[in-house]
Amino acid sequence: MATDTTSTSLESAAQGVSVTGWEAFKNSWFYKFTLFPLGQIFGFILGVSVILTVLALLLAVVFPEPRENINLTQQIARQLPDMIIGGVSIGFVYAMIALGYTLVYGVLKFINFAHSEFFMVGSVVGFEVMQRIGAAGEGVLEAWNPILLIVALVLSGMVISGTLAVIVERVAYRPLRGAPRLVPLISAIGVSFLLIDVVRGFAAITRNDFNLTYPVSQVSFFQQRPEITLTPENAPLLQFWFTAANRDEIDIGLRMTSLIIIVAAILMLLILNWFVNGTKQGRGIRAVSQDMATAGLMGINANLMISLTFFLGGAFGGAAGVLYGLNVGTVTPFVGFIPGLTAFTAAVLGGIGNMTGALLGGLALGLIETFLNGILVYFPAFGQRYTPVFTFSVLILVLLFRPSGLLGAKVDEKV
Amino acid sequence: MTARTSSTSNPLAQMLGFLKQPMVALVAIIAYLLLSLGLLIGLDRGSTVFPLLSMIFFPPFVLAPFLILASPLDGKIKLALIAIQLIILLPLLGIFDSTYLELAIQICIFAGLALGLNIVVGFAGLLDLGYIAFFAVGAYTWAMFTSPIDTIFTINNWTVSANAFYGFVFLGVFFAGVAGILLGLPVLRLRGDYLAIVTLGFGEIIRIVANNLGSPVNITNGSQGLDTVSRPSADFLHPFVIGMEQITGRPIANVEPLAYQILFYFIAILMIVVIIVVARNLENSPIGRAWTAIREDETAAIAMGVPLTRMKLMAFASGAAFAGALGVLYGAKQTFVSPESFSLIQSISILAMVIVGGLGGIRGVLLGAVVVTLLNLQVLKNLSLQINAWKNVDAVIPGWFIIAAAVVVGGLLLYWAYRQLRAALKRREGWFSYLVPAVAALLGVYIAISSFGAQDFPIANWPSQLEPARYERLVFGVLLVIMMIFRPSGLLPEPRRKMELAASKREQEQNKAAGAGD
Amino acid sequence: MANLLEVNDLLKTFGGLTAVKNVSLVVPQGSISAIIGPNGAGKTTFFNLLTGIYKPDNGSVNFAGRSLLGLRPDQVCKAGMSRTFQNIRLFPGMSALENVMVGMHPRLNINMVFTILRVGGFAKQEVHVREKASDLLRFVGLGGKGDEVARNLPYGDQRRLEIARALASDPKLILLDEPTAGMNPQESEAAMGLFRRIRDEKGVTVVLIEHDMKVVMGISEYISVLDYGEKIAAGSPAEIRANPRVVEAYLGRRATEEANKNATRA
Amino acid sequence: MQPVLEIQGLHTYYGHIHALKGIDVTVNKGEIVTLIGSNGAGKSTILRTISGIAKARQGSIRLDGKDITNKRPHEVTALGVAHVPEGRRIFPELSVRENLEIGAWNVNDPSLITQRMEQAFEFFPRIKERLFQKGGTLSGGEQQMLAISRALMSDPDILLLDEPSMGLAPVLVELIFEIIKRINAQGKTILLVEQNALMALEIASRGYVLQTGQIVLKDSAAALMVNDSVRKAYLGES
Repeated sequence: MATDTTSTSLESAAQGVSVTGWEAFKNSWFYKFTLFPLGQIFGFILGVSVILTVLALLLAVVFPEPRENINLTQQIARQLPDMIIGGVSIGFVYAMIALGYTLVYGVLKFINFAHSEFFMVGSVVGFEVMQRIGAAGEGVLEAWNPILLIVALVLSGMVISGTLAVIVERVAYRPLRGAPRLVPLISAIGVSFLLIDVVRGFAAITRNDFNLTYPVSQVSFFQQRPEITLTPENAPLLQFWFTAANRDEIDIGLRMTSLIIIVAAILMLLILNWFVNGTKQGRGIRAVSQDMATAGLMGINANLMISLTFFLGGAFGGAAGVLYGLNVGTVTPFVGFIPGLTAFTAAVLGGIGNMTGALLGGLALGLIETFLNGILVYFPAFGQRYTPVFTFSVLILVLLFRPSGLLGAKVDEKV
Repeated sequence: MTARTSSTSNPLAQMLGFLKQPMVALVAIIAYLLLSLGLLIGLDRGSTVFPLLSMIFFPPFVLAPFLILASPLDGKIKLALIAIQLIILLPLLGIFDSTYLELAIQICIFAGLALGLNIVVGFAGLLDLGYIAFFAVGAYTWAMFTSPIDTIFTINNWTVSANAFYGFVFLGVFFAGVAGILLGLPVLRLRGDYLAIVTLGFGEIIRIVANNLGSPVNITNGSQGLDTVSRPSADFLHPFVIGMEQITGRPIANVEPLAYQILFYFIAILMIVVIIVVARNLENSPIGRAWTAIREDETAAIAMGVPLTRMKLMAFASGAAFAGALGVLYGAKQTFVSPESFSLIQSISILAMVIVGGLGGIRGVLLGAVVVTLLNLQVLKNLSLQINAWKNVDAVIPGWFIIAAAVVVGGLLLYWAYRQLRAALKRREGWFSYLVPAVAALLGVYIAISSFGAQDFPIANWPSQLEPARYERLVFGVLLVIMMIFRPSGLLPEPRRKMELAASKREQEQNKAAGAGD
Repeated sequence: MANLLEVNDLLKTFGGLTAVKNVSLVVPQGSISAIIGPNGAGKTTFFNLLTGIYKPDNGSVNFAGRSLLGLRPDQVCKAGMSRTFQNIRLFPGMSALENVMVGMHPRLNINMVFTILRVGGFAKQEVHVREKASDLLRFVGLGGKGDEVARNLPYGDQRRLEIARALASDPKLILLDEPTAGMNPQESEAAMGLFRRIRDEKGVTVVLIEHDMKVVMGISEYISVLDYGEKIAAGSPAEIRANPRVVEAYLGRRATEEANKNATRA
Repeated sequence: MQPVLEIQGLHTYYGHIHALKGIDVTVNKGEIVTLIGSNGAGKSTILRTISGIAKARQGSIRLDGKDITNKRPHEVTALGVAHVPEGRRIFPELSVRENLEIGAWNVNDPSLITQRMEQAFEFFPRIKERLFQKGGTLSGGEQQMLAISRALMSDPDILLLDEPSMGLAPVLVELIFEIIKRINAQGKTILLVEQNALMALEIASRGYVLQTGQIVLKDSAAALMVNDSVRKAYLGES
């Protein structure tokens, strides 16, 4: 960090006191870019999980037996670990996509409707790369170091989606800069439609099919399912849980792909946070997002910063696509729409333009979704097919009561 | 452009000047109408290239009203000419080939939808991406009450007779209007892009709900949709159709469907006329001015005493009401209603019509509706048909033709891109936008030459996945992007919008300079 | 003179920042008053609170015998309080005439059926709207410029058009937010004349926010001074000039001297 | 005297509006030159064209003899022009320190950045007290101070000031002008656009009077101050 050397002298100069102890720790690189964001992530997960569990249990109080022989409290208690892990992993996917919306919105103040397609392209690229590696011969995929394989897939998804995002910005958005807000939004809708069909055409020519199934089954690493079994012996404090679930032990099964998403996403989020808040380029992005013209007067090449922002957003979308593809197995050129919409909802929920908000929104929506999926099964009148309706209602409710999202600053328009 | 304005010695300009004389114009238009009609009637329906020719000859005929409107004729004569074309010539053509009538009905329905969306987006500036939902409300209103499928309506005998159709048009207006208000109420506080995404979500919700209301109580029959929806009686038209058969001397195989088509065509035309009148009356009124004010500066508008919520709800409700009426018509015409027909792509295609024609202007929106509907329902479809027709006769594209076509098309594109690129480089901005088509052109030529080479290409090898009809998304996408970049005010811009966008071009220049585009 | 507007203990905070702090003031019917104070002192926020754009946290606003609290901006406008903006906010794409016509909205019959079917005096109303809008344009000195698009008007004309638009709703009180900002001394002089005519000919009470001391001292009968959201002084121009707290917080030594010089000369 | 900035025959358009109609302005080293004129006369446009926000159709702008016409804003800044825009334009969500660091975008030596910050604090001690606050929380006067400090961070050859007194209380205007004078006294060349013609002419050495995109008068500041038409039109005397 170039500016870190200046910081201590200035801070002490400004405050007239020597910086020691907690204050110094708070300003340290380790705290600002590792400990604090990690704490934030775990805090969000914990907070949202607790709130949702309480809501679910309240529902169980109202409908103790939604279907015959189904005790809702018991079911919730049994499914809880699965719901949380599943929710967190999909939540990270949403958060990563949401970051793309938020970054671009922060800089250009428009919703990049085509962003969901960068995610889609990422997922297709991940498939292509994995397929091609696997096509080299039987056992080739298995022979790769799984971590290296994941890194290779994610990186290829990031590079291609990021580059695509930069090209899209230059071709379809830059000429429209400063036009009325509807203009770039409509252009983005056009780009979105165009990308879907281009990828579909590509898949149709090369594979004559556009259901693209990741060859995950060829890699035994991805099939692993680490399990932890909680029993009254190893977890005596959780007795209430065993009672609620009416079980002697609880298995916490972890799908390897979920674990991959969680680890990869946390790493990438830390890097992004450091980049935006801790580097000169990141400061440039923030300056451009606040006042583009003035940033230019300060010597910042605003276009470069915008391209950089699009690259970051696209790359994160692409990475999310690859991870998502590994997790769900099959992707199509249409795969971007629902996660894209959900991630957009997440961005808005958290407060669009606010990176922490995107993270919170993504995790919250992921968890809400898995909780709904887990519980709505027992309500035949609704069922899981209404999950999108509910998640979307969440967005509308939030916007009604907090038009700028959970963490968005409440801004009264300057008149 | 320059040729027309700069020199009168230019032969083209001279001819245009000649055509400006009203009498000449009148004769020319009548000749044009008769010629384009004659070409269409005269087509050989058995020919291999019929889809292609039909695709080429039909648009000039349907677009004639816009030509008439642009002519230097007196207003009343214009109206009379358009009326003759729409009320006499087009049905006449329909008797020869009912697919044209079907197309015309579709165009009318979409034109009506586009006009309705234009009230919301064009007049009031509220981008609604879930507009098709109101169309669905209208269609389901009629379908649920008349389909014999075992829904809650049939079981409880809530069904109505086919002749309730005309009443249901108003009921559709009412229900869709109410739906518009219901949608409007929670989202009206949102601005611009937020509104767009939330309306999109609402549209999806309506579709998901319709898709799932098949159980536990069957209301919409879920994803299977409602079939055998009633149609209002067209019996009174049978004598007319039979009469036409005798006059034209063309045997008509099936009187009943044609009578229905004629009926629906006239209902659709009537609806369009009503919608145009209503839209115009709204535009030129305090309500229309309030909408413009809201669009241009919401805060100032409310401070000047314009009640935002009420005015926005009015926009939503009136836009939705149009869609409701058309939905009832659509349900009756198709006799089948399913959630499939009301997807996001439909909302986007209607938006594309409004944008392509020119946001805010009624004539422009109509033009946009005609162009986009033709593109979608005729051009793409006929290209697919044409490919299949060629497949059936084992046609082969000669290798030299592929190369020549690639070189010519690629070359033209390259030349255009080169010229734009040079100008853009001089301005030091926007060059990248032209680099991409240039590279694409080179790549296309390269692929064509390398993969087809001197070989002939049997059309039978054309992959069915690549049928043009499947790529409507691509077409809409390209259309929207190109329109936004090169002509954001549309083909027939409304004067005020033109100024607005021209001015924004200026701000754009400043902003771009600030961010310094390259 | 009766008080047209009475504001008591008006409070507004944004986050931790108190923008307007327990401000009370009265505006007598038929007066011209000014609110002055440094930038960020809460003057515009005060206007926004009066017109319903912001909701006050505490306090009361009584206008022409009724409370304005809780009313939306359009309802405030209908109640007879109209305004202009610090940064001109015309409807840029509409003609000057149309801008004024929009201003008449709260006094019109807005009815869907009436509009679509064009029945029951719709045409008559349109004619009336047009005539009255032209009259107002003439009143502010924009006669003959009705068809020009607002954004193409010169800066000074835009300011005057905003005033015409605000007058269109037949207000009892008009709030002018820095109406002479960016004008040269000659233009300011003319604007002062217009403000007087608004009061004298239209009978509209005027309240303005202004930085130009020449305008403030030259035209207003009452001046209130805001600083950091608080009212630190109120009174006649002479009283304000003599108030040491105002001089220190806002006017500065030199400006006061000049103002005194001008005052003695005039 | 050697000219730092030479503008010759400058024409600038906004869309179809001909905003500058052939402007010639020279600023010599160490001078304060002021541009006065009514709103819309094109004063700000001159500054905006110099720094590349507005594009010149015709004419040339030279900085220390190098042509900088129609370069992009960040390139112009890199060449030694610092523009304090109208309305201050502080980055509201960045801290005061980050604002200053952004001002030193093209400076890569951390010790140099510190050194320049200290210099700025000498002019504006208030800024130092606010170092870790967000820019948006500063008062109008403080923001103006920050805007000037930020511009000084690039150690420019010429400082373009656009309406530094705008919207400030009279008492603060005096302070800001005082400091502008001091900055100039330390050797910075300044081109000042000001609505408050009286104050501008008091600190400037020379002035140009603009009217609808043209220069109608140029002279030493002292001469302009006693010029009858200037007094009538811009100093508000009758």
